[in-house]
Amino acid sequence: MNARTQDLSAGSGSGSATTARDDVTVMVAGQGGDGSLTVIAFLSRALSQRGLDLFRTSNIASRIKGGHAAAILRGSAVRRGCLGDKLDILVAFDDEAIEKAGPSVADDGIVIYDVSRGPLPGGILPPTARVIEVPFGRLAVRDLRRDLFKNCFGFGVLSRVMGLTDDEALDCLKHRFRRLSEEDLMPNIGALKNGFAFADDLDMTTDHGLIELPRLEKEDRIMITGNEATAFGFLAAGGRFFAGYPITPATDIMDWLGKRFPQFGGVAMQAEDELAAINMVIGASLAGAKAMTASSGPGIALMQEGIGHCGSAEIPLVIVDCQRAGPSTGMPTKPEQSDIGLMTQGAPGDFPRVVLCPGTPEECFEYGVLATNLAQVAQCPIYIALDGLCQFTYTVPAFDLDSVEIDNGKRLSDAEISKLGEYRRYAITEDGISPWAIPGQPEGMGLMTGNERNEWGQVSTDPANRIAMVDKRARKIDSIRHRLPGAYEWGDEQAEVGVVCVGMVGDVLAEARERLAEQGTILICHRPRTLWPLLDDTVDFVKNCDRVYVVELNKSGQLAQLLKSAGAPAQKMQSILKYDGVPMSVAELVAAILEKERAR
Amino acid sequence: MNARTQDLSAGSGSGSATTARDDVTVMVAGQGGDGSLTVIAFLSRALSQRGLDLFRTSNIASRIKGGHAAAILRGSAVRRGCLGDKLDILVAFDDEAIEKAGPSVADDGIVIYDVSRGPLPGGILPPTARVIEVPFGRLAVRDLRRDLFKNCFGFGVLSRVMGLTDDEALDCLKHRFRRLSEEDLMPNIGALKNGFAFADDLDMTTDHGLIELPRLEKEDRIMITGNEATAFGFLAAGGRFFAGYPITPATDIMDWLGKRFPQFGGVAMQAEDELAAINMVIGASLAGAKAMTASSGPGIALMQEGIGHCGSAEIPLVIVDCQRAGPSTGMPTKPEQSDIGLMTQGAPGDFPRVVLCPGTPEECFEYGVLATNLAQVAQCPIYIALDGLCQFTYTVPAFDLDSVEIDNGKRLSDAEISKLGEYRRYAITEDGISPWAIPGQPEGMGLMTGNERNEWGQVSTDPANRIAMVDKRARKIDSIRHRLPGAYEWGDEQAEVGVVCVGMVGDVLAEARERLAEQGTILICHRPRTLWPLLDDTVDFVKNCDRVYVVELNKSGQLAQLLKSAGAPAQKMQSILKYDGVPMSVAELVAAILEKERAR
Amino acid sequence: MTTNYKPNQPIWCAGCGHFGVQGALKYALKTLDIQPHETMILAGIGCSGSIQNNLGTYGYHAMHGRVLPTAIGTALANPALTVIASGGDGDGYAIGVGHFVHTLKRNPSLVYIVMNNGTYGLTKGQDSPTKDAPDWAPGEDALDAITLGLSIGSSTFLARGFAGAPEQLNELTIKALEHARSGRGFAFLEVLSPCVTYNDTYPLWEAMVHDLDKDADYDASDRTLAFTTCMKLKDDHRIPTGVIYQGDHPTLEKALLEEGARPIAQIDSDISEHRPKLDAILENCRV
Amino acid sequence: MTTNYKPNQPIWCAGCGHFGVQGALKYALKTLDIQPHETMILAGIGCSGSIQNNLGTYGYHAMHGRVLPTAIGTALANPALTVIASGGDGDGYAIGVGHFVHTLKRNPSLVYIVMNNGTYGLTKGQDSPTKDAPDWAPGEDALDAITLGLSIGSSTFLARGFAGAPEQLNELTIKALEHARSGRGFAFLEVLSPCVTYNDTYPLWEAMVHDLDKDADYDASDRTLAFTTCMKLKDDHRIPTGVIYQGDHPTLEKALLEEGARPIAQIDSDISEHRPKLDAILENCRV
Ligand SMILES: Cc1ncc(C[n+]2csc(CCOP(=O)(O)OP(=O)(O)O)c2C)c(N)n1
Ligand SMILES: Cc1ncc(C[n+]2csc(CCOP(=O)(O)OP(=O)(O)O)c2C)c(N)n1
Ligand code: SF4
Ligand code: SF4
Ligand SMILES: [Mg+2]
Ligand SMILES: [Mg+2]
Repeated sequence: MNARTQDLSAGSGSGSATTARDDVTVMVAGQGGDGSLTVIAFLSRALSQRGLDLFRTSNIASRIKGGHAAAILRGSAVRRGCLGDKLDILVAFDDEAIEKAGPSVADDGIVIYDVSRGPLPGGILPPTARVIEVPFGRLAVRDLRRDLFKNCFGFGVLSRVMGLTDDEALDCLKHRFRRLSEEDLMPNIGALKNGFAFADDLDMTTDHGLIELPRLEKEDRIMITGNEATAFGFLAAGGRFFAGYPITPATDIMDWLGKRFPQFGGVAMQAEDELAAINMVIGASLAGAKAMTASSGPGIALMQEGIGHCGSAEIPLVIVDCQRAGPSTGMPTKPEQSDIGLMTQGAPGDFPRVVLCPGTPEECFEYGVLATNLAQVAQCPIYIALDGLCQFTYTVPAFDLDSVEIDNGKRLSDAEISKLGEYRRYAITEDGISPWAIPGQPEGMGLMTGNERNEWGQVSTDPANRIAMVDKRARKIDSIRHRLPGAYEWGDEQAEVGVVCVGMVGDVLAEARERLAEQGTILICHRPRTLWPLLDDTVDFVKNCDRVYVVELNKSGQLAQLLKSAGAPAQKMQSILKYDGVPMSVAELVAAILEKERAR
Repeated sequence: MNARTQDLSAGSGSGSATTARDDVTVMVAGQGGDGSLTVIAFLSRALSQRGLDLFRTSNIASRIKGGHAAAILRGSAVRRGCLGDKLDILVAFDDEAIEKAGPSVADDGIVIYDVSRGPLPGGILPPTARVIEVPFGRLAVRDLRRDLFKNCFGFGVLSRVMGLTDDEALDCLKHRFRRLSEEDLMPNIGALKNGFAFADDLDMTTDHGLIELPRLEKEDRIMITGNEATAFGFLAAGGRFFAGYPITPATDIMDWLGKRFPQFGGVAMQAEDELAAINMVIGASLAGAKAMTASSGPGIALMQEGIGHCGSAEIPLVIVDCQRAGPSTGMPTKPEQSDIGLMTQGAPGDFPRVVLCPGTPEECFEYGVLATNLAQVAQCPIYIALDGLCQFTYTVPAFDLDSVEIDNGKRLSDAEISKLGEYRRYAITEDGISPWAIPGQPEGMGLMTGNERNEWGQVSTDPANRIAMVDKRARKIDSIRHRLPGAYEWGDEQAEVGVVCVGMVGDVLAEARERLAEQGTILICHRPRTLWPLLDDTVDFVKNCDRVYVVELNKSGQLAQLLKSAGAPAQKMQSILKYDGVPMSVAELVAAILEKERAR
Repeated sequence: MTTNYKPNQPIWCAGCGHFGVQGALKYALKTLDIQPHETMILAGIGCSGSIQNNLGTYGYHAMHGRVLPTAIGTALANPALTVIASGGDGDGYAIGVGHFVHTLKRNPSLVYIVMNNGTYGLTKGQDSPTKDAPDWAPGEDALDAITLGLSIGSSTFLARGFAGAPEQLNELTIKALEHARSGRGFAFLEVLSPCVTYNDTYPLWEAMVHDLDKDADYDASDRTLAFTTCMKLKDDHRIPTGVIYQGDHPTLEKALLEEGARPIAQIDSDISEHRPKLDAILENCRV
Repeated sequence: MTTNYKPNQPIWCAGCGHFGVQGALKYALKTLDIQPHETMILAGIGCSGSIQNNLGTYGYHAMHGRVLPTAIGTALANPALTVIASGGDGDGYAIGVGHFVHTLKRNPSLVYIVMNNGTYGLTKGQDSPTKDAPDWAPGEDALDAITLGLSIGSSTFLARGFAGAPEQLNELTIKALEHARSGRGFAFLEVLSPCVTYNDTYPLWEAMVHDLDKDADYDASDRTLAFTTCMKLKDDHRIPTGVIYQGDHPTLEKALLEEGARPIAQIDSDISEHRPKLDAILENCRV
């Protein structure tokens, strides 16, 4: 075997002794076909079985096929919704992986490098990192006839490095390949075992890995992305119609529903464009189906006319905006939080709308349900604002399906209609919401339009009617205000310093707060979960703090602007902004807050 | 003659004595074909020749043809950009006109009613108004064989009522019909003279009208709408390409340019939709032509993707938004100021943009020029926000064409390019603006894209490059900030009470301020003329006042939100809102301010 | 007995062709005994886009150019409805033509009536795509929506009527409704519907129409013949009317909906039947 | 001597049909000796939408589906340029098909190359409008852009090539460029350009293509024959390639631009020549 371990028993202090870790970040990277994602999937199973909480993200380069692909997994005893600052372990299938990810390896990190394609590039890794060089590819071809098996081989080595038992490692393969035939499974297991043997030679036995992970109580958990959780919520709330048009990173939602709808009688349409998509959704919705669309920046822009129209014509609508780095086509695979202005202010005229903004998969699910209900209840557009969280994968407690309640609002039954005496589609009511019949219901005939209209739906420009109708529509928001999710707040109530953020930044802030607390900087944290209407709790929060940092992933401070426009005092707020397409790290946020605090 | 004058010598005090007026509001109303607009056009000429300033608006009902049409003209010694509170004179061609406009007639108003179609409806006009009943229609048919001539007949009576000389009246006809043959002109003049004769019988001779208008010095004036003035500015600044799609009230701009472009070599395209329109404009602009589009709510919504794209790809673009009552199709013929959020925040992502907001035709012209220049200079989208002013007609001092300066920004000549050594389309510069070659120029080849890109225009997601590019684009706004029009401010600098408004509300506020001052309520008024970026002078204005009323034509207080988001203290501001589609009147605004002041 | 909105009086100019379309639609709905509550009329924006207010059915005023995707959404949500999309030539052939192509391609069982007047009536008379040699580009040929329809392989019903030929129009409207209601697919009916105010083509079209239904040699099931005939008539400055093409092709709803299933428009508040399926999805997410 | 961007290396998967298109375009530009600085390549968004970066010309990356109106704007602003619009089938036939119809109708003198691979390559393999029996509605027929083009009376050049037949493709690209550059109008060239990753149709198409240029009986100036031939070949599961139709029709630029006038793209900073005209406009506004 021409493997070589470098610094294996040297390096930063503890030699080859096993380090106990309850928080580990692992990256596997290589070319598109190298199986990096599969290795990370194996590892996800293993760490999850150990009771660790997981957070996973992948990084697929813009090259269309092939090109560089990396997957990163963090496992931790405490739930974390972001990556660690540095890579504790890097499995690199080629030199490009070292070049790209090398600088992120921790000083005491471990690098498993496939030398099959060439030697380890020098000068990139921290000198104190431990490097294990293994010719995965070559060995897989030699022993198993296919380069393909190198992922199992690699996982064999990796599992030993991480102190997993052989049974644990085997279980991961079997779980992942549970739909494979015994015959197809065998060579994979062979490769894994070759990996074990290789590790044995390096003296990494099961009870002598380089890392020791805890075994924790395991609650009932699932692993899911923000997109999937949102789609799931919609489905659970009775969502049965979806129309969309492919766009990164929203397409997942169409795919997810497309696969699951048939057994529910639901319809997922791939439209010819976003204009068709939103109008198909409108057509289905006004006919009575619970309907949703999803898109990202350019597509959401194209949908603005339709969204405003729903606000006017009082048509239920759920729109998911999977925000990505703009403006325009921008950087389609990179997350950002820069459609806040668009969602809250886009489309001409004044109309009622809601923008929900989840920060965890549980909230995605919950707001998927809530948005579906609110759309029916308030008969207006309800946005769900997602960011990078739409593509991140998390372990979370299994969703509580028992908690799902369905609210059809003021939908009328046939019997109710026939008792009305008179049916007016846009009847002016105290709560602004008009009882509603759907086409097909006897005696429920009405007119729907985006023009200003009287109670019957007949076009009218009468000034008094106009005022009554605008006010009616505006009242809807007051009627549902009590159902809108308030902010999630945590930290020290006595703190002078407040921090506000939304979405995917929440989990970063959670960890940053802990670290800052250790260093003596005490924070109170506030994550609004309804962006429109912005609720009083957020304005009050700013008022009650001595100073507030508003952390967001965009250039212009759109969240801060929103807060100010709702009445939060401008002089108390300072922005911390990031807009390079890379999620904010805990270390960055800690540094940014400390810098601001020091500059006072 | 079966005419009858009612209360002609009775009424409010002064009997049939002539009242001197230096401010008069006249409405002419009837069915579509009745010629109301023509009568108002005659009158415009007459009053303008007297040196009065004019303001004109028309009210065309939603009925497609026929239906009710009214035109209103205000003539005043002091320039006024809005109507008087009440109608001093109403010329009504039918009972519908009385029903609709009757309640607006002043107590001492004069009503000229065509009884040909039926008797005067009772109980609508103020009892003290003077009514002159004339069977215009019947007499026109009897004497001149055509109902058509009733407008000239009516104008004959009207001119006597208003104390115009016969020569003045005749001049109006001749000016208006200057392209008619002598033969065609004759019956019109006949009708006019019949009108005079009819007035003679009522003892309304030239020097014995009911109203006496002043004769004032007349400066060099033109009569123009906001739309026309904007288009004119664009043309004067070298604008040569326009693409649009018909939509009320923006179509005028396409028409105006379509008629005048041919002699300038310019091209006005009617596109198949707004998406095509904005992209045609983009295509022309990136090729080097100065290009503009115009639309209203629904169309501006459809253009959002393109507008954001120009912000990203750094393409010059002028967009006129003729705001109308929304949301959605709303009330297409009614003005509103409710796209402020859309223009300042629409489209995904962060990008540099400017929103100019004129309040007079002079400013429309000036900003038409400025927007065309700024688009070239900053290579980004420049909005011109219009409201009802786009369709109002005003007399204003003739535009000063000598003052038009053309700025092509950093457009490179062939010679400059060949001296560069290296041409990078998106070269990072201190002011954020990259020197620019157009296709066709030798050695100027470059790549343009809405994706994030490096200096050469090659797609890049490199984080450092991203930051550099976002910052570069943002710097453009700082580079042109000094060229953005500050607010127009007037009133008493010592006043505690400030009032902020934009666009067409400005002239209403001007008059309201005068009236309030007479009553002892002293105001300082502030009309921002750049909405994005909102300039410091506006924030400072709010800070410096004790309290500020923000007056706007929408439901949600979009202007107030904008002020707050820029840092104006929320607690100082109160909104005065109107959103019924009817322009705010001076009396309404006076009452609203007084009410707020009393409620303190 | 619950009362509903009183159907509007048409707001069209006297003599507008759109009256003819409304008359035919009323006649056809009555003849086929289609109940107002089972009928959903969707219309675009334009003078034509007010027809949905006048017939006492369910009515919806779509965004300009978007009536077809909207109608598809409605038809899929509730296939029991008689879905009638309608609008002007500006609406359907300018801003909406992309959806027209894709709707022909999808072949959903609904009716689409375009009131073609060669102009944008509501916005006061700009030339539309069916205007020959329009102001804005005198070289342009008028768009022929029927030949366009013929070029799309999945189209199943393409017909043209004339507001000046009410009996034929009645018949064609009935045939279009029958085509869609019997689940054969997308029934497209263009009506030459002159705008007396901005583009009065009554005399012109009166002289140009050529009724293919009356031509015994004509076979409307032959797509190629249809195309050839349209081209020939065009060369002769004639406009073909009648059922120009009728054929069969799988429909959208057959591909997407389970036959006989409860329409998704009828929300089931009782979700218990779905619970096991939701549980299974959750199970699949467990790690 | 000023240097410019270094043309990009294509980012396509090995074997992607788009290489073929790029090769043909390069060949044709060279053969016709068209200078890079006189050439403007506009592309849509998709894998196809990166071709403009690779040839050293002026290049623009349009919004998804909007390359044609953009190209029209460019061509009118500067008719001296060789304007080449390009993009994928998703870009051109799904979101962009309305513009395609209207561009055929307007007949501007520019080239449009669609790389048809039956899929959305860049977004990872969803079915496109040219996919027969797509996932999302198995009943749907593939869109045939050439027959669609034939149905528009003002179309003047409709051709189809195949990335697997490079010589024919070279020829067709040259012909398309010549058509547009000689001011005959809109030259539409669809290229069958398989996506080896998501929809590898090389063998399928290899077997189906039928080169009409080689058919001596075929007359590409006969629109009706072209349509009939396309239909017949379709029935035989064949795909026609070659110049399928070429004819003459007034062009957009002829209608809108004065011949020989200075392109409006070349701003004249000296406005003095326009001053009298502006004064006259002002005069007309005086009351
Ligand atoms: C997005 C959008 N753009 C433009 C308009 C303005 N608009 C209203 S109706 C209409 C066209 C009407 O023409 P057509 O569809 O032919 O109907 P007709 O009035 O001739 O019956 C237009 C352009 C609009 N309502 N929405
Ligand atoms: C408005 C908008 N919607 C969706 C997208 C996402 N998108 C990018 S490329 C593409 C389709 C690519 O397919 P095609 O045009 O056939 O090109 P190919 O990749 O197959 O060459 C889509 C839908 C987008 N960029 N913009
Ligand atoms: S304007 Fe034309 S289309 Fe509109 S109602 Fe009148 S005649 Fe009909
Ligand atoms: S994904 Fe398909 S279309 Fe895109 S580059 Fe690869 S082979 Fe070509
Ligand atoms: Mg029309
Ligand atoms: Mg494709």
